[in-house]
Amino acid sequence: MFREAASPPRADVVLRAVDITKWYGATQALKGVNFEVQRGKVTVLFGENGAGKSTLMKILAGVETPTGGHLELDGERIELRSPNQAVDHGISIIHQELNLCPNMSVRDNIFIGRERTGLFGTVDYRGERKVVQRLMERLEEDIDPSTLVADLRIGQQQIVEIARALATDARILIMDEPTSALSASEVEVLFKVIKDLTDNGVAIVYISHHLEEAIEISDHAVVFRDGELVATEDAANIDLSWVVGKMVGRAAEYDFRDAERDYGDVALSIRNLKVVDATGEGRLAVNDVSLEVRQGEIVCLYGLMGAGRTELVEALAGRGPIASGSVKLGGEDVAGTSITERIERGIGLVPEDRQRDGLVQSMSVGQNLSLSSLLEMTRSFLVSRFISGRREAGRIRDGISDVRVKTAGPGAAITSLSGGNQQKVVIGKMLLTGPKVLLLDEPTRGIDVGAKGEIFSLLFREARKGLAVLYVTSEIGEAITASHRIVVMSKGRVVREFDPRTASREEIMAASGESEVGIHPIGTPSE
Amino acid sequence: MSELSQAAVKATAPHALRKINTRALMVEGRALLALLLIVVVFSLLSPNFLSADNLIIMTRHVAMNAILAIGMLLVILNGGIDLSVGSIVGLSGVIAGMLLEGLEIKSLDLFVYPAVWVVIVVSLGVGTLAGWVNGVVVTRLKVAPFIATLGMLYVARGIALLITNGTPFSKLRGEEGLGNTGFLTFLKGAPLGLPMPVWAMILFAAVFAVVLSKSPFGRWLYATGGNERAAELSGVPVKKVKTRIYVLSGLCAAAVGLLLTADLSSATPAAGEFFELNAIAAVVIGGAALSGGRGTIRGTLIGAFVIGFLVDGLVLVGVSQFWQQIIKGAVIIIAVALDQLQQTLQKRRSAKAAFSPPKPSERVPAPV
Amino acid sequence: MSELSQAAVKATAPHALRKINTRALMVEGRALLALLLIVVVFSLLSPNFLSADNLIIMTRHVAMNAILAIGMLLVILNGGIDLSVGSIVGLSGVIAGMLLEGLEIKSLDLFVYPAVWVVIVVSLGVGTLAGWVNGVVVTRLKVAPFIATLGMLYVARGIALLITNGTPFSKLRGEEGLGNTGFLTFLKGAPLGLPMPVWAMILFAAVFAVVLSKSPFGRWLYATGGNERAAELSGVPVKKVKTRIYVLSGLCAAAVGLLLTADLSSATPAAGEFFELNAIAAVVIGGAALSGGRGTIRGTLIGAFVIGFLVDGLVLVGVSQFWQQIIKGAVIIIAVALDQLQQTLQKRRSAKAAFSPPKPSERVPAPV
Amino acid sequence: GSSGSDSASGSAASAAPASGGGSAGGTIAVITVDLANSYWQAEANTAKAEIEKAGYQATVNAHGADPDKQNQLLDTAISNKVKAVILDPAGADESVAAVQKATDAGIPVFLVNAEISQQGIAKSQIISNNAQGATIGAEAWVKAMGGKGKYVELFGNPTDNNAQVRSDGYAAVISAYPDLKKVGQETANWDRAQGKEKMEGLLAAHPDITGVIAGNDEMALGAIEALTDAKMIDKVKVLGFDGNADAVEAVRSGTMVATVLQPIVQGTTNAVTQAVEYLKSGKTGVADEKQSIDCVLITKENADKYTAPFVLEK
Ligand SMILES: Nc1ncnc2c1ncn2[C@@H]1O[C@H](COP(=O)(O)OP(=O)(O)OP(=O)(O)O)[C@@H](O)[C@H]1O
Ligand SMILES: Nc1ncnc2c1ncn2[C@@H]1O[C@H](COP(=O)(O)OP(=O)(O)OP(=O)(O)O)[C@@H](O)[C@H]1O
Ligand SMILES: [Mg+2]
Ligand SMILES: [Mg+2]
Repeated sequence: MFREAASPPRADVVLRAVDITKWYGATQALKGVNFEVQRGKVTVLFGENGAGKSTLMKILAGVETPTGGHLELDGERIELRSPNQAVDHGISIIHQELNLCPNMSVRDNIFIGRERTGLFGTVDYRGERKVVQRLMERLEEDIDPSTLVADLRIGQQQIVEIARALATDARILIMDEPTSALSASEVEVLFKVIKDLTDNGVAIVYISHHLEEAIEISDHAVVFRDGELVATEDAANIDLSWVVGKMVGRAAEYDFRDAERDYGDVALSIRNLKVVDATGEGRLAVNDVSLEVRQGEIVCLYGLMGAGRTELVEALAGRGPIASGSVKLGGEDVAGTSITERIERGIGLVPEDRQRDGLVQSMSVGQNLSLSSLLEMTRSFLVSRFISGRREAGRIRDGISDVRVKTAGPGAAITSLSGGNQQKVVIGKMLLTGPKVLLLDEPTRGIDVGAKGEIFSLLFREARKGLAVLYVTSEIGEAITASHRIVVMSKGRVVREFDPRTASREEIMAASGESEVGIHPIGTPSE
Repeated sequence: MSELSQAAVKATAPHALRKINTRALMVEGRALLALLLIVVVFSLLSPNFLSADNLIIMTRHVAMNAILAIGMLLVILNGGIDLSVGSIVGLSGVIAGMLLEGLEIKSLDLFVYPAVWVVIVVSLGVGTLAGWVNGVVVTRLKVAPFIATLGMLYVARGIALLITNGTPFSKLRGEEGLGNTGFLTFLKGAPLGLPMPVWAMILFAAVFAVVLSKSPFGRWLYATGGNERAAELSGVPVKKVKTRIYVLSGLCAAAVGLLLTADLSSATPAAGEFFELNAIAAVVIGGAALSGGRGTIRGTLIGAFVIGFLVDGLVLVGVSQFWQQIIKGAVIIIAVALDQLQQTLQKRRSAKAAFSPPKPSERVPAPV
Repeated sequence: MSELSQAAVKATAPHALRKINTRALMVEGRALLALLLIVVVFSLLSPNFLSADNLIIMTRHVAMNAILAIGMLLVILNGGIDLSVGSIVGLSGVIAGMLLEGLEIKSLDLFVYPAVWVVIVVSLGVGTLAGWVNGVVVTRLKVAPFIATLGMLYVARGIALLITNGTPFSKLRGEEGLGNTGFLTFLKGAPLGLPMPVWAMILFAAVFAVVLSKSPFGRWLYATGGNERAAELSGVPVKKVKTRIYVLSGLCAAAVGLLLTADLSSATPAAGEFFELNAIAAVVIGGAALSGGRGTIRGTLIGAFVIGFLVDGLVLVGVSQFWQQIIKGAVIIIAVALDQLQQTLQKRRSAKAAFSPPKPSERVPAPV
Repeated sequence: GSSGSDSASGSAASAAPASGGGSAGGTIAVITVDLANSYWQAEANTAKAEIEKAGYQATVNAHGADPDKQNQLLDTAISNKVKAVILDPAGADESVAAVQKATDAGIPVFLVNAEISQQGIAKSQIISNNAQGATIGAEAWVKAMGGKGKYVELFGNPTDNNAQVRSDGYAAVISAYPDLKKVGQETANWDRAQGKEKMEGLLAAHPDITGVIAGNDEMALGAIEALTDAKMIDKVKVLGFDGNADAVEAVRSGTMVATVLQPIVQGTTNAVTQAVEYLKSGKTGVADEKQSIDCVLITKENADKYTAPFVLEK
């Protein structure tokens, strides 16, 4: 229908996808998509969760094979049966979900399957190591090539993914949300890298739900909706509202700062909290943090990667051991209580890494939703309590509609959902426990603007009912537009607090210890 | 597909129901298929195979393995494994034997003859205790289940041998005078023509089927098996669940120990050697994933029947001892391999189906 | 800790070096600790324990298990397990015995007496073939390794029994006239005073240590064990790697089969029963994770020595058979549990360190 | 002496059914211990041959000394409505219930090689006299030892009562010689590999021993391997039990002082004969249920009379 996508081949088109359709069982992920990648240009894909972006990228990278349609490289028809074939054609990809071997070093991860061999076909570790060091310099990260990936923060792991893709010297480089765990300064570096790649004629395909960021880097914008390519436009004539409009089909609510109102009494109070670093190098990941969150207040915890926000919220949830300090929940100390007890008392965490800590992949959407609040769905029968099918089904249905999960039904496998929808399920799970204090670590990571809107309006709605929210974010725009108070952490300490209505991006970033970053503030619709 | 989701299904849209039942069938279908095949083949080869008596006898043989397999299923659902069940069978049996023959208390030099119910409770207790130790070693000392239970395999067997000093206890009748009779008569009885082990199997199966599909504990078990970290953050008492399943597995083993002892009218320390292998095989043939999170009681029972009927059938038709082993091995592999085959076929079919326009029920709701 | 990153160490900054070595030590340290403990205790209990002769004998006992354990390590690194090694030991031994006693070709009714090297090659080949079947069943039929190799455990044993029809082959000397002598003299020899099995162990250990730490294959193996999907997406030929490790494990088992046959001067079909358990125990005591991706040859060797020295030591000091089992079980658990203990201590220490006044690096930037 | 008369009666009896054979028909189940062991191989093969000679079919199975498996095999035999069962029981106490069950089901059970702890259930129990065997074995060994020296014992599977019986039999004789000192004992579970490994351990602990008594030939052969490797074989006198082919070979070559032949072939033959007789006439034709057959000593002198596995010509 949108023929402009399949315009006659131009010289600078390297890769073209023609009439691609993809079925997963009964769900159609792609409905006849025509898509072009141009030499030396950055093509950015926009689209809600589940729009089909990753699916198309997987097809371009030979990970998935299309149900219909074909690919053309330099005008010639090609068949991609495996990732290796794609790499041989000069196509490489950074996957949306991390794909690393935690048991191996950074260097090993970067060269797995593409070993540089020396004499007698033995691996040339020195050579590889040099390459990695160069890559890390290029990405301005000081990660030692021989550190185990398991010891890296999720952000650093994403850097490794990027380095791996760069190591292949691809002509076409696909980046599916490469920055979801990166903070502004690293994004800045990445963009520099992308710039000189494109100058060398490399074609980039870029996907991100950080819209300003994406718009800034784009040469062409392509918008997906429900498996169809609904618009292509040159970067020159697009802006945030255009993108959002095309993606969602309506102007998405994007500013949640609500009228001044006085909050309830203190729901969560933290005093001189110290948490020891997981790596066991005797560092304090959280160093003497004191903080109060009141009922109905939404506090945003902003900071750079490694600021210790994850450790903080995990310690509050009962995951990490608290070294010292006190945590009071509605006046009573939660010291020494288990995660389970804390959830019962009304404090729960939506974790940073949904695949590892959020979802039970072997279970259905419904079962994931109800997992934390099973006990409220039981009826006592004879000796013990059993799950009431009706009650559970009811709660699940509410949960699904509350957080607007896009799914075939409560019985559907959780793995069949797109990243964003999976995240909504994790949040829904916690909300079903009826928390007094809700902790969220990067809750909008990998979530589209529409869903972001839904999630935040959800949080604000709950807040008005008295829920206290403390959430971690690395996205400055989000911090400003979706919080009552911004707490900036750096190197494990709370360094400053801001009122989002008065504070400016620059102030906040500076406080977080970020070097003056060059993302020229494309105003959010509100500005 | 788990019992769970079946429970969940009852509450979900009908199309989801259909979808999931086919899944359930996919997993257990092959086991059923194997079972049917075995029954057909052997009843053709031997007229006696399907005789009522023989069916009851074979079912009694199946029962013991089935009970072990049920306990094993719990452990495997959690992603663990329990190699010690065989030894626990031996140990609890020996304990029962020792108590029935009378306990000598040196210091007071008198003999104590506990009542039968005491004997049963105590030996069940011992098995449970051994299971608990497994659980603690796994959860607290963080030892891999395979190793923890491998250790227990040696320890429990060693203790059984120490107690008996190698020679079995055989005076299990008890004496009227001492009021400890009835152990054999009770456990060897056959109410309504079904031998005790069969009743025990039915009981265990029924109870645990309900526990797995209806109780929070069951759901937690599937969750920990699926993704332990996530389950923990969701407030599932992971450690408690883990410990409990080993305790339950120990209990099942102890029960089998008692039944076996009664069956042999003698408690030998060697009883139950290598039972664990058959139990594990039954669970996996029944469609459980050793990685955890997937498996059902029903499937496990079918698996147990597949193995039991196969072994007895081979003897019945007079296959040579050596071939029996080869065939058993082959069947175990094939029964599980069928799974893979089926799933590939399944995929193909659904892929084809996909080309027909999606039914309304399946169209994804438009974004709000 | 992977050999890889150890290899890496040599090339990294000193601080990284320290870091990684501590890890390596953490994993293998406890095994070493256990070994030292065993040596000390037994040499105190028996003067003969540390005698040169006894050390050599014990090392020969260790060697067989060590070779199996090396093959097992490969499989475990991949996250699999191989229960069939014991049966393959028996099978390859029997093949060798059969060939040495002479192959009767009915049709031509003549006897063929293959040369010794042929015998060795063929029986190694058979073991390797069995391993290959394991690999194919696991990779192509997607059967869980535990089940696939459990099946092979029965099948291989059954075949061995069929071939021998139960009675061992004992005329392994061969005859000058037939030119098939030397099997025993070669495999029972002790060049430089070290028995053949020990040499074999050294050879296998050396070769595979290099393969694991220096070859792409080694890295692929650790990768597939660590995160199979990631490895596949990075273009690692996952299936090929998987198949190959089972082949290699089969090869190791076959080698042990030959050594054992020579050792007993007779090939019995029952040879090698339950060897798999000791092999697995050795690997895990050596610090490998059954979940895959973690483990080293060095650790595995230490693990094998722990078990071997323990068993022989208990015999040497004359501990009762029953206690031997109990102690063996306990040691397996404890040796692995020490790991956990160490890590907790590690954490404690670092926690303490954390409260020492912050280093400059941690000082807070002055608020802007 | 006694062994001679026994084997005579045995051979006489075994001639009988051949004539009356064929008339009968039906299956007789043979349940032995372990077909991977030449001793029980001989037992099974003899039984099969004799049964078929008498005109019945035979099914052969092994319970591997596992009473539960034995139980199941007997159950299946019952389902199969076999005419009779020739059983080498898995343990004296553990087997009572199983035999009882078969008998209740109207299937006569004839025990060979080992006994069960109750009489009046099986039709006949034909046992090789382990105690007597141990005695003659020990006597020969003591003579070879010259009545003095240190020795060790390899003990069979402790859950098998024959292990104790033989050990006691040895002890009874040896106790009369104060200069014979037992310095060690290890369990090697009837197994050759374990026999060797344990022997090597014992050698390390007691390098000065001059004798080894083993509960069976497999363990003895393992010990001989160990001694040969240790170059001590000509200093140490080894005693075996069972009389399997390898052991007799060792006796011929002088590495084993003596082994005790269990007349398993003859015992099995008698069992089948009595079974066939019972099926015909309802009587075994033998006075008492428990019949013990004496074992025969095999030394260098009579070793070459050993013509077939477990058969010693007179
Ligand atoms: N393996 C799979 N099995 C079944 N359905 C799938 C699978 N992968 C994706 N889908 C479906 O295909 C559609 C597109 O998924 P895709 O991951 O491409 O969306 P996306 O645009 O990448 O979303 P996000 O922005 O959250 O990453 C979704 O509806 C999803 O449910
Ligand atoms: N998985 C991990 N392994 C080791 N150390 C870790 C890990 N995660 C975090 N840390 C340590 O804790 C500190 C803070 O971690 P983390 O980066 O998660 O905090 P954060 O502020 O949440 O950053 P992010 O934005 O990535 O979540 C880091 O300095 C890092 O050294
Ligand atoms: Mg995506
Ligand atoms: Mg974080």
